[in-house]
Amino acid sequence: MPASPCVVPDSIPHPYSIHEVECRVKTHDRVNGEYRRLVLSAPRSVLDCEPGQFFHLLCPQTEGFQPYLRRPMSIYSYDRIRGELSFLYKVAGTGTGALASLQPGEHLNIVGPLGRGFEIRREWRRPLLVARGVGLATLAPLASECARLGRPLTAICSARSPDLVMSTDLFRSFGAEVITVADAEGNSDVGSLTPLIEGLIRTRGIDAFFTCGSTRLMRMLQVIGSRHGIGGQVAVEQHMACGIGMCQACVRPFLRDGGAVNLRVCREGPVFDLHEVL
Amino acid sequence: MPASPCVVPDSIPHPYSIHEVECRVKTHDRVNGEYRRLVLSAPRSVLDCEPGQFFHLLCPQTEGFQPYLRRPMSIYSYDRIRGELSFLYKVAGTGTGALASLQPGEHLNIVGPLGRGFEIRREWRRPLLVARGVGLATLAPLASECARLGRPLTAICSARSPDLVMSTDLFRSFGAEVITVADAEGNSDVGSLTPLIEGLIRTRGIDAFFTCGSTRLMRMLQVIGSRHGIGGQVAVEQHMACGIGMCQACVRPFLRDGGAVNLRVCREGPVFDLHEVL
Amino acid sequence: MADLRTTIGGLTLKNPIMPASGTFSEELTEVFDLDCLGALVTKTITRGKRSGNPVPRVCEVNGAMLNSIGIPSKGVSWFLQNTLPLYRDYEAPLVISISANTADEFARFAEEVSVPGVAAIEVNISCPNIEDDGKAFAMRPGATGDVIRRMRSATHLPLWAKLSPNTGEVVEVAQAAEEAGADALITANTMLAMAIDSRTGRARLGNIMGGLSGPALKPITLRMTYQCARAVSIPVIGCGGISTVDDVIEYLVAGARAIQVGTATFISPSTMPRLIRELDEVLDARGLRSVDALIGTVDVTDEAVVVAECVR
Amino acid sequence: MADLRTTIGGLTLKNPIMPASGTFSEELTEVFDLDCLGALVTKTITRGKRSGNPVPRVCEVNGAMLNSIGIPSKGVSWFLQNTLPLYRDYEAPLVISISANTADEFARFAEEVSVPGVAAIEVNISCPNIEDDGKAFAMRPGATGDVIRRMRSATHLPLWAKLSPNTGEVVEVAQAAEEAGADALITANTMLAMAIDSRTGRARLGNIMGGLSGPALKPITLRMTYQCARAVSIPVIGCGGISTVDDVIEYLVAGARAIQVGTATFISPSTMPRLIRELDEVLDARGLRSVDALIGTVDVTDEAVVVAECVR
Ligand SMILES: Cc1cc2nc3c(=O)[nH]c(=O)nc-3n(C[C@H](O)[C@H](O)[C@H](O)COP(=O)(O)OP(=O)(O)OC[C@H]3O[C@@H](n4cnc5c(N)ncnc54)[C@H](O)[C@@H]3O)c2cc1C
Ligand SMILES: Cc1cc2nc3c(=O)[nH]c(=O)nc-3n(C[C@H](O)[C@H](O)[C@H](O)COP(=O)(O)OP(=O)(O)OC[C@H]3O[C@@H](n4cnc5c(N)ncnc54)[C@H](O)[C@@H]3O)c2cc1C
Ligand SMILES: Cc1cc2nc3c(=O)[nH]c(=O)nc-3n(C[C@H](O)[C@H](O)[C@H](O)COP(=O)(O)O)c2cc1C
Ligand SMILES: Cc1cc2nc3c(=O)[nH]c(=O)nc-3n(C[C@H](O)[C@H](O)[C@H](O)COP(=O)(O)O)c2cc1C
Ligand code: FES
Ligand code: FES
Repeated sequence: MPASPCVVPDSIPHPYSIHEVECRVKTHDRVNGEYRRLVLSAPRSVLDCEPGQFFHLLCPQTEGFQPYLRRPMSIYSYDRIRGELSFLYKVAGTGTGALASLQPGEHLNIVGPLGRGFEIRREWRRPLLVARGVGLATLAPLASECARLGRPLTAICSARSPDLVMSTDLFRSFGAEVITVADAEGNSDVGSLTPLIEGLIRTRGIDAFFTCGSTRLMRMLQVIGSRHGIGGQVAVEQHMACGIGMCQACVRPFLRDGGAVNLRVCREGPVFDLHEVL
Repeated sequence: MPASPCVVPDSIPHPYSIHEVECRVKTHDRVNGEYRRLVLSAPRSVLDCEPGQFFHLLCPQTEGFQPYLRRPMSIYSYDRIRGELSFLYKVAGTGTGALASLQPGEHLNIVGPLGRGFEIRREWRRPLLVARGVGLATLAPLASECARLGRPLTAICSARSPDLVMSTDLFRSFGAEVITVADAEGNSDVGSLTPLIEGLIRTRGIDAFFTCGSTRLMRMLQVIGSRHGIGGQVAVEQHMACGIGMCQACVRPFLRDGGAVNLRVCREGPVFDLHEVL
Repeated sequence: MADLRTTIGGLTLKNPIMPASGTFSEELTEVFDLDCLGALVTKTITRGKRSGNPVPRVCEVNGAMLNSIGIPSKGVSWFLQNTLPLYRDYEAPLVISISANTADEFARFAEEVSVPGVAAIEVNISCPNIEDDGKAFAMRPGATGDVIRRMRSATHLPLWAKLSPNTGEVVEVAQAAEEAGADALITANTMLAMAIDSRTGRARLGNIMGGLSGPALKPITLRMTYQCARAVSIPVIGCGGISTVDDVIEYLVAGARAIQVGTATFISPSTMPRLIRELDEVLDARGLRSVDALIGTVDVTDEAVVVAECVR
Repeated sequence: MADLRTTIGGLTLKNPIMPASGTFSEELTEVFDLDCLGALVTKTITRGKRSGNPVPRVCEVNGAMLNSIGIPSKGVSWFLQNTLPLYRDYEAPLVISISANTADEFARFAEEVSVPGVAAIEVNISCPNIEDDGKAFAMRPGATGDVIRRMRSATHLPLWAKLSPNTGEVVEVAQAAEEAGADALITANTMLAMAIDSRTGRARLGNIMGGLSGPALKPITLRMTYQCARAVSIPVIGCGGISTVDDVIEYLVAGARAIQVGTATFISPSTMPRLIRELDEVLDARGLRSVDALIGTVDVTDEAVVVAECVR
């Protein structure tokens, strides 16, 4: 009797879609005072990703930080040809604090790809991306996908101060028209953004919203969307344990079929229909 | 009201005899396949040691080993002038496994000096040291002290094989006559050692035994000592938690005033009268 | 290759490794072939629909976690229609964990889930007994015996009673379950605990208190496993903080005939297949031919120096 | 500098930090000036002589320890003659922890130690009650109330009852102690646990089972502190796994009026003075003028997204 027929070494391709792999750190840089970009060398098996999906990271144990649970992190970029996977993250607490200590050449254990990513529906021809803070990380691969699908793209990037607005060059490289706003400049509040976006709907014919990183902006887009009959998608966050749908830790209430249902952010999300988020 | 009048920074000399200090690792070398020598740069406050005393080491947390309790370790040498403290240890398990990863320049937190060391009584003029394995570490500073007090010294060093017999040069440098025995050579058992030692009593006038590292050798010396009216001392080991006398973890039974009493190895020991160990 | 089989009541498992309730679901099929497991154990279900507790439902503490998921459930008919068929093609026996508010409801529920495809019923008695002031059934031998007895006459499926570390009467509860006809015991569920964010002063779970699981729980549930394995003659299944093959061995040595892996699967979803492989390797390395050779072999003789009888 | 004073029953402590019984003795005078502490608490003593348990008496588990020291004791007269005088010159109040086998013996013992120099009696009711099948007093409200009531009429000293995490009736035991006249509660003693050496199959304590202490215990005893602080009006003293100032704050926020430091002193003998200094610093940094401003402030309101009431 073979003792454990199921144990397929990860080096051999197997038919399972979620993988636990050790990845070597290629580069790990500060993007600005708060954010870091982590580039991993990743096997082909985990690079069948979609924009909006995430990985669950086993942050290292350090002298100062001993995280126990994994930490969810959106895919910032994935490149099958170069065998690269990257994350853009903000140092927030124990887990990301430990993550920040990783040096090139060291290894990181990741599980993924996980969750349901963005869907660019056929009828959505002129998408508007509205990102705040770390939401930029989540929307970056979507911008790349829009470029690939030949959708002219407009992106509003918001942050506390102009120097914290990231990745605008990356967005421009995907052909996006980029508008940056910042709290410090007084143009990032709902009162300023609403007329700006309604202007874009008129001038650019925006017909879909994609957003991540701010509940306030999501609510604003829900209001504008209802007014103009525009749909879209949003990537949301929730505390997680398993990340793959087993534990029910990460539920939030959503509007489905006229009623409120609890859905798992890690499984039914993290991307949801803009108008179903309660 | 000053909030915490008692908190004397360790840089300021204070009247307490047990100190918790961070020491820098000067050197850390393999002595042979099993043993390592760790030399620390230590402040003057912890260098008022006696041979036979020990320190309680907070072994580091590593990827593979996460020790929680401290580990007791005999002083192998202390040098007030050079500000040095050293340990000779065998890699046994979690704690010593973690200890072995310490690199020069890194720090180790130690508490001590602890316990009651050896006493070289006035009437003990021709001591014999009998050490096995790591017991050599404990007896080394005693050899140095014998040299300082002008006691001609004989030392029997025992190990599994001749290449594991350590520190014989060190003992010789203290003027000791060194006899090495090894299991592999068939001359380290009680049957061979007893006549050897009784010979030394006759020829050298041995009048005191000091031993550490083997219960079997201790029992042998108790027997020989009783026969010839020779006293001595032994350093014993026991599992410890606090190391300073508070928790009662480290007790063993000893013969005192005609009855068995439990004494704390960390406080009343680790050095005890040869004939009182039960 | 050693014989990893173990027998729990009437059921022979091909190895002693299975998931703990609430830490496993069909989604794990996307990580490895579930058929390598000794058994499959579902999240606890209730007969009616329930929504579970407010978020945050999990938080981490010193090398362990707390959860207050509660028992969100889509109800029994949804389960029978939608979940059960998912497991039809696996040969690993399926164990259904169920919970109810009264002994009667437990019995009726047991009857309802006694359908083809279900190999055993795990009885989650850590839920409040509404007929006993909301005290969990598992807190008291009387309430536990009562539930198991009523279920026993309602189903012929093996009944596995899952004990709680929150009671002061572990052994009495275990014996009551055995006497009432349980076929196996699981030691144990989570321990009631709490965490506060020292910076904000907020309780870190939406439900304030929750269950401790993971490595910190192990010394407690290992002790319960030892206590129960000595006190009853039905098999005991160890559960609590298992993540390494050494943990598995310790539970087997303490007397467990099988073990459940919970939180460790969250940290590494491939924990269970790894443990099966490593257990096989350890048995081989020790020259043991079967798992049975380890079970209950804990050495408690006292070779150590005994302290002096009298202190002076 | 904030006001660190706290009041436990009739006793005002200059700060809320004190040692836990069994993890402190006069030897600590060689590490720092004991007078910086809020109080001094002795190892539990019994009236007669006792030798304690076989070795090994301690072992470590995942970031925590187990002990089965037992209660070696040199007896009451030795204590009064030899130990008590050692503390005469300290201004920090001395709390004597005592244990006995029957409620009567507890009462007689309390009377005997009600002498000048003793500021309060800590009642270690985690010991077996020989009149109740060896179940520890702290397991049951009845036995706990009984002990405290008899002691209450035997001494005028404040009585601090030390609760056990091993009972399923924490709140009931706490209320029984209060009703019987206890002046404060300590939450809590160690949790019964076990460790096995997976290599040798040997129990790692000479006594097989022992008490879990250290960081792994904290979520459990913090929960007990919260439960008890809400259920009684006498002060609660938190104890279990405290080693950082965040731990201290969490216990205060949960409702403790003081805290005890146990195992952490073994890991770093200067833990207590460090915690006193750091607590002062944290209060200052937060602009709080006293420890009182933190006590019982835990925020359990639910701002979080509440899950949908119904699952479909
Ligand atoms: C699907 C998803 C994608 C994400 N993508 C990114 C990203 O690309 N870049 C980025 O910087 N951040 C992202 N986040 C947020 C990121 O997971 C948290 O910042 C991180 O978990 C914080 O961990 P910590 O230990 O540093 O902080 P702590 O505050 O110490 O965390 C304590 C606990 O709370 C959890 N937690 C805290 N904040 C969050 C949060 N916002 N969401 C979920 N759990 C949280 C942690 O996972 C941990 O278990 C994402 C979150 C989710 C759910
Ligand atoms: C006073 C004293 C002086 C010592 N001096 C030396 C020395 O100079 N060189 C040296 O190599 N060793 C010495 N030892 C033994 C050394 O303390 C142990 O080898 C070490 O604690 C093993 O820890 P570990 O985690 O590597 O092993 P593990 O087996 O993983 O230890 C598990 C637990 O058991 C305890 N333990 C295991 N063996 C012993 C032991 N022999 N004595 C006490 N506790 C033990 C450990 O401290 C730990 O708490 C001394 C012991 C004592 C009591
Ligand atoms: C998120 C989570 C959900 C759980 N849900 C259940 C449950 O529904 N029913 C049950 O009997 N036990 C449940 N448990 C307890 C586990 O089955 C297990 O008894 C416990 O976690 C201890 O094992 P571990 O330390 O390996 O996780 C749950 C545990 C966790 C962590
Ligand atoms: C070695 C040791 C001995 C103990 N002895 C006693 C005792 O005699 N009486 C008592 O009430 N508690 C005793 N305890 C329990 C502690 O007082 C404390 O309640 C427990 O250790 C939890 O706190 P901690 O996690 O800070 O150690 C002892 C604990 C340890 C570790
Ligand atoms: S994190 Fe476990 S179900 Fe989503
Ligand atoms: S180790 Fe604590 S008394 Fe010796």
